[in-house]
Amino acid sequence: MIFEAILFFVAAAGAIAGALGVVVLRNPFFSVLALVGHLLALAVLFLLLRAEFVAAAQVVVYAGAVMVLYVFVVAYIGGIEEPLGASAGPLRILGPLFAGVLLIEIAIATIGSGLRAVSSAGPVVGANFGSPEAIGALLLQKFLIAFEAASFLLLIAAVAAVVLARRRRGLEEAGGDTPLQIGRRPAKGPQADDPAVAGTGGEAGRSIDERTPTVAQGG
Amino acid sequence: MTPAAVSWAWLVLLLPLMGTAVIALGWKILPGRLAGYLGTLTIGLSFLAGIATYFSLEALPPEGRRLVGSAFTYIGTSNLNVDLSILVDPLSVFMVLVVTGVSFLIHVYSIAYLGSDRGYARFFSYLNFFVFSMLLLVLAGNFVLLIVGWAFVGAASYLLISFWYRRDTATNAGIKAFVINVIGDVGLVIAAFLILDRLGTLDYLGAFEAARQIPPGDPTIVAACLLLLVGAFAKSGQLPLHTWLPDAMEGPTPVSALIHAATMVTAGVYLIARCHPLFEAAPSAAAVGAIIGTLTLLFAATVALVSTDLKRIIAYSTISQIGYMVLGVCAFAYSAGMFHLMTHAFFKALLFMGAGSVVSAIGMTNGSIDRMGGFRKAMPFTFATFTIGAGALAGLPLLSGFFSKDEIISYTLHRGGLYTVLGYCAYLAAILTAFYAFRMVFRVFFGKPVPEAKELAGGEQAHVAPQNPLTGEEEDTDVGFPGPEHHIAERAFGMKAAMAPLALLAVVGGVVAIPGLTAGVETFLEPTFAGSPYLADRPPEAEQITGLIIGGVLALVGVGAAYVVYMRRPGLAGSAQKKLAGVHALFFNAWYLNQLYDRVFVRPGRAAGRFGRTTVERVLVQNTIVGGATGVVRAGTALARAVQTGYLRAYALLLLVGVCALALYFLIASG
Amino acid sequence: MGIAWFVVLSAFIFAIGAAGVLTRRNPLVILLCLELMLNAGNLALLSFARAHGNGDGQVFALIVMVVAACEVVIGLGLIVAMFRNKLTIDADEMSELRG
Amino acid sequence: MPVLDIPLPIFLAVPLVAGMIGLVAPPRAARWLALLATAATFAYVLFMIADFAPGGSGLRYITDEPWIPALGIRFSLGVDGLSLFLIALTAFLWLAATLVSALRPAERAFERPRLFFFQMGLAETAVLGAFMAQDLALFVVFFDLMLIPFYFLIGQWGGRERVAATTKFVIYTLVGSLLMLAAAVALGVLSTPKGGEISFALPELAQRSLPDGAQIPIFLAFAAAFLVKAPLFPFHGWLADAYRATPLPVLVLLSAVLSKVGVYGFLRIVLPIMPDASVALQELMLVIAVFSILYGSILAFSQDNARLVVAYSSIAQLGFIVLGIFALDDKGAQGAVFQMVTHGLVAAALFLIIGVLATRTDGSDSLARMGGLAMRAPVLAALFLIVSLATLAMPGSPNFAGELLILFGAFEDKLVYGLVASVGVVLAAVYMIRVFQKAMHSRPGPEVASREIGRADLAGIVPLVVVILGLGVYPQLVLARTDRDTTARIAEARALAGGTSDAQAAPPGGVTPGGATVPGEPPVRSPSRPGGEPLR
Repeated sequence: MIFEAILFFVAAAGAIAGALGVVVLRNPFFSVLALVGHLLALAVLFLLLRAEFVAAAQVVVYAGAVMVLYVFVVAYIGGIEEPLGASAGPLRILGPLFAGVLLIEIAIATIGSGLRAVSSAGPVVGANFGSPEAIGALLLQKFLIAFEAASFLLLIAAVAAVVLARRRRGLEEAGGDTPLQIGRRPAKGPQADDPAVAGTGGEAGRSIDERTPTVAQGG
Repeated sequence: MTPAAVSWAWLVLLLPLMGTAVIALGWKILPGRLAGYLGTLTIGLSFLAGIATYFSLEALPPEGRRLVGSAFTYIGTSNLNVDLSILVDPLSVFMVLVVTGVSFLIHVYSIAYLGSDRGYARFFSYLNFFVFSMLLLVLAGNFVLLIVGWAFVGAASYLLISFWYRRDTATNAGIKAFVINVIGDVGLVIAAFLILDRLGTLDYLGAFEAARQIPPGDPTIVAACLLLLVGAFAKSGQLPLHTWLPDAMEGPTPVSALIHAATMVTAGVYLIARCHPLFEAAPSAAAVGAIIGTLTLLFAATVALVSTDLKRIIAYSTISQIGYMVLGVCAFAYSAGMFHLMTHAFFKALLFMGAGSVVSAIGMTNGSIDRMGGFRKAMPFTFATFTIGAGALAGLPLLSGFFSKDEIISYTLHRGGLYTVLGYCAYLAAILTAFYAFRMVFRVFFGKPVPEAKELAGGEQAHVAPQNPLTGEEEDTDVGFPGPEHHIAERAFGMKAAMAPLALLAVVGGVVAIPGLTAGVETFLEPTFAGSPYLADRPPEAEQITGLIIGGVLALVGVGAAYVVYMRRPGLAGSAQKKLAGVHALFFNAWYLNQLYDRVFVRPGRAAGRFGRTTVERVLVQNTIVGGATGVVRAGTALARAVQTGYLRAYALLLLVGVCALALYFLIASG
Repeated sequence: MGIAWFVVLSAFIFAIGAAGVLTRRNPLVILLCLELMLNAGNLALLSFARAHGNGDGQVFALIVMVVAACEVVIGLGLIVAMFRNKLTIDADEMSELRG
Repeated sequence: MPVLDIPLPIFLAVPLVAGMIGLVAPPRAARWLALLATAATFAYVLFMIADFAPGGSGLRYITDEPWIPALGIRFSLGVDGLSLFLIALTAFLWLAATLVSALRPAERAFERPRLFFFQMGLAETAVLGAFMAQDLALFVVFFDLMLIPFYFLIGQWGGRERVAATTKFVIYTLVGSLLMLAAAVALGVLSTPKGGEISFALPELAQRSLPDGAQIPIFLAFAAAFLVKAPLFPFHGWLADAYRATPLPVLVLLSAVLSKVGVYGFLRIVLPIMPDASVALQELMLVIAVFSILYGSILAFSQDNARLVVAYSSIAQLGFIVLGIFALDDKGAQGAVFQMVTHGLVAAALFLIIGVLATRTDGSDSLARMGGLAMRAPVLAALFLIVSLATLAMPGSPNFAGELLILFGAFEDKLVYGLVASVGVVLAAVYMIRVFQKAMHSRPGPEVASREIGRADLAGIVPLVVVILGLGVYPQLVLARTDRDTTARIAEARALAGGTSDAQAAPPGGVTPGGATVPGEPPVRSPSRPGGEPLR
């Protein structure tokens, strides 16, 4: 028990530190790294809650794939440093204030509630609890529809990401006043003539776009 | 079976109405002067029908001489039941005869006087309509119909005053007359309600019957009578509602003669006489009427002393003479009042006709006596008739006014108390009357002839460029202005034909009621006033004859004074005017009452209108109510827009606030 | 370890994430903060699943992760598109919804 | 049994259907069709009047079908003495307005004649429906339906600044309508007894009682809707703009007919259903009425625009009508109904004449630019004169009969209000005669072209003037038919107000006030009751 408690406090401290890091660090790149740390700490907490499969998914999908995606985007648009205090006046105070209010409310609700289950460590559960086997059985039997819906959601998200991030020829012609497009106008050769070719014109961001669905589906 | 008198009375009423309709609808196809002849004919027939009514009424026993003829229900609802009914009794027949008789002569006069006017047919349709209205007024069998006739004569008067409608002075005078008459109408309406409320009916006979059951001094009846007096005073030009009558002289002279001298303005006197049971039940109201009548009598006489416009002098003398009548009927001397009403109709119509002849001789429609003089030779006929009229007005012995005026005064003195004082005031006014009556005669017909008089004596008529006599604005002679030949003087036969009978009546009209000899008016009217306790309370003959002698002497004194001032010592008037400049100004401006009303009513009314239009309407209604409503909507949308900042994070904050609030709610709700 | 500890911890993380969403202007960081909030939710879900001794909550958490992944993909796609069209990556610059 | 018993829904549909057919007919045919439909409607109304015996009462030509059974709403129509002459007025004025707009090709209506006459037909159906509805929900429907055609008629064929005017008009009326809708629903729901079926039928609602405290807010909501429509003093913000912008034939209807629907609502709905509130708020309504009389009159004589003079005079006239209604007296209510009819007639005639005048002064309604118009137009002047005198309620005109009854009704219990209102009579004389003088008399202005009235206008105005004259001579034609149904509407409220029936208060003849009041008997009108209390 002591070991569990120590582990909890260490992981909790890590999670909060990571979270604070996300919010406080100016450079988005460091924010992403802080989030990765936070996710790893959370995975530990998941393990403490006997959710082995979810913890594994957390590490592999979130901390691995999704965060890599973030890193690429940060690299693509450049790590714009943003002064922390630059946001509009009232939000700077009201945002944390209400967040704090919410925290206090939830804390009161949790601590003040008479639920015995919450104050205990939870019931004794079998070794199977939280295993891939149990989760798989639930997913494919009890929550089949939710599972299918989720997979459709992923598919749609993938298509949407392609559509969003694709460079649109029509748009460029219609509103050719952005500096980027003006720069691209004098492009020569087959790229400029053939929209399909032009659309796949090489640029750093392009590879990310194409990889997006891969990453997502990998999850 | 309708009694013959009632049938004749309906005919009296309908003939002028038919004349109006025929002339009004056929104005375009009636050739030449046919409209005038037609209008005159209907009034003549109406007069004959009136005579027939008189005889068929006389054929009935005295107690049966109050007949009601009803056509149909006019308004019948709840406790109000008003028929279209006429009351035929000696009083109404007396009025019918005076009205139709004088009207007939004035129609005859008008054919000549307005012969060249472009609104000839219109004039006669108005004039016929006036006669119809006046007959409706006097024949009405209940208060509602009385009010209808009352308003109709007001409207006819308005139309005839503003007959030359492109003259602004005339139309403004018309409006003034109309509005003051409407004030009187409203007084009558309220009075009618009080009568209905207290006496239960608006029919004359029923109401009077009920009034005799009520002990005198009942407050509702007193209030009703005072309101009746408001109506009567507005119509009869008594203080303080007289200001329209002098202005009304803007109308064509026949109109002044008919409406503003002989008939309509005496309607107030008729009303008081008609409602005598009410006034007997409210002696205090009668006293008020008598006092105001006397005040008007004196006031108007003082103004007539100094006025210079010929027609206005006569108008003020009318106001003054009606004061006599009001005094008479309010002193319960009904037959005396009605007798004076009749003789006044004769001599005053005559005076106006003569005045019309004179002003037309100087090529005008109105004129100042300062521009006249020495017309005696040029217009001998007018001179003779005008002098007779002035003599009757002054009350020179044996002329008609002599008997009628002094009968009123002796009755008033006989009533005692307050009335004694009023009677002496009336004597004072008699001197003034005689003075100003002959002031007119001396100023107009004697003295140094003016150029127009010389020309006229030589057979030439004055030719003056058409202009407004008051303002001097240039005019043309098209419709809406006087026609080209308003300077017929006395050359037209029709005018003489109208004036001669009136002159005759003004001389001999008094014979019907000479104290001790005849009592025609009194006997004839007796059935109407049968229930009156004052009927028997008449002054003894000796008193009456004494009164006559005093009155005759006073009249001669007045005339003599005028003779001295204007004939023997012509400078006296001017020097007196200089010495008494203040008094002269007061009298000349008619005691400044016009100016007072202008300050007290007209200007505040206009200011209220401006205030309403600019301030209330703009500030309160448009800005506060309309603007306020739109303002609330605007503020609401502005608030909604302010929330929509477009900043993503602001929306997120709102979301968070909402979540916090919701959580708080659940926290509180759960315990 | 009491479940309450986990729940309170998740509340902490959620509040920090919310504060981040509200205070940061870089949409990328806002997305990161959203991830924080989602993860706080996941933690709470797993805690209650443990308290109930029931696997349903874990399945739910998995689904949340799927949704989070989709959201990231769309969000990042939007950021890239924005970057291409406007070049400014600032949540406060995008206020075309202003009423 | 009536000679001709056409079901009311068919009668009601005639103008609308004619308008619809006109939409697809050739433009020339459309106007004749509209004319035919209005003429047919009017002809049938004449039958109705002929069929209605003097002194009669009660609903007739009843149609009563379930409409929305779930909500207890019925399609219930009927005609009684109260609505008979208002229906006649509507049909008559629609005929006149259609005639004038059909015969004057220069009118703006001919920009889109088919649509114009369709909207006119729709409007007529809506107004007739509102007068005939015997179900509150149906009344509300027709009341709001009226707004739609008038919105288009003003917005499309109106004069300058018509958009702003229409917007103001519509917003004002809509707010009133919404208040009324809410109040109607509340009335239906709150008056439903426990376990009873909800009903909006007017006779049923009059039977049911409202819970305490609900009457006054519901009354106020209805009053607001009706006072806006009329309009009376603080609710007249839309009036000036709308009257300036509305095309003339439509203005005739707006002023003469539409304003009456509001005050009609008081008699039909408010007084019978909410007698307690009517008594409780009687003073408020009287103050509004009297203030409207004075305010409207004072504004009327300071206006330069002839239309606005009549507009503000309408406020004053409607003030008189409301005064008569809320005097809670038989005579007052009778006078109010009669005045509704007569004011409709004179206002219509006045506006038609002002339209003629405006064509003589380059289309200007400004009095300052008129003058001397009578010179070459004696017929026009005569018609204008008659109508002006009728408007100022000169005794002998039908308006006088109405005002006399109203004033008598007001004097009966509320003497002070009556006396103040009497001042309005004098003011009416001032402003009306001023308009007449400024337009017809005086010297002509520089732009005035005095011309005799044309045939098309004569066709519209002369019948109106003839009816005005006829009613002036014989007002009993209307009064005898409206009497019983009108007094029945206010009977309950009057009883609550403590007024006794006048028929009892003064015995016939009034000579011998005798008898004693029967103690304990509710003071409900019963002409047969002997005696009465002594004269008050």
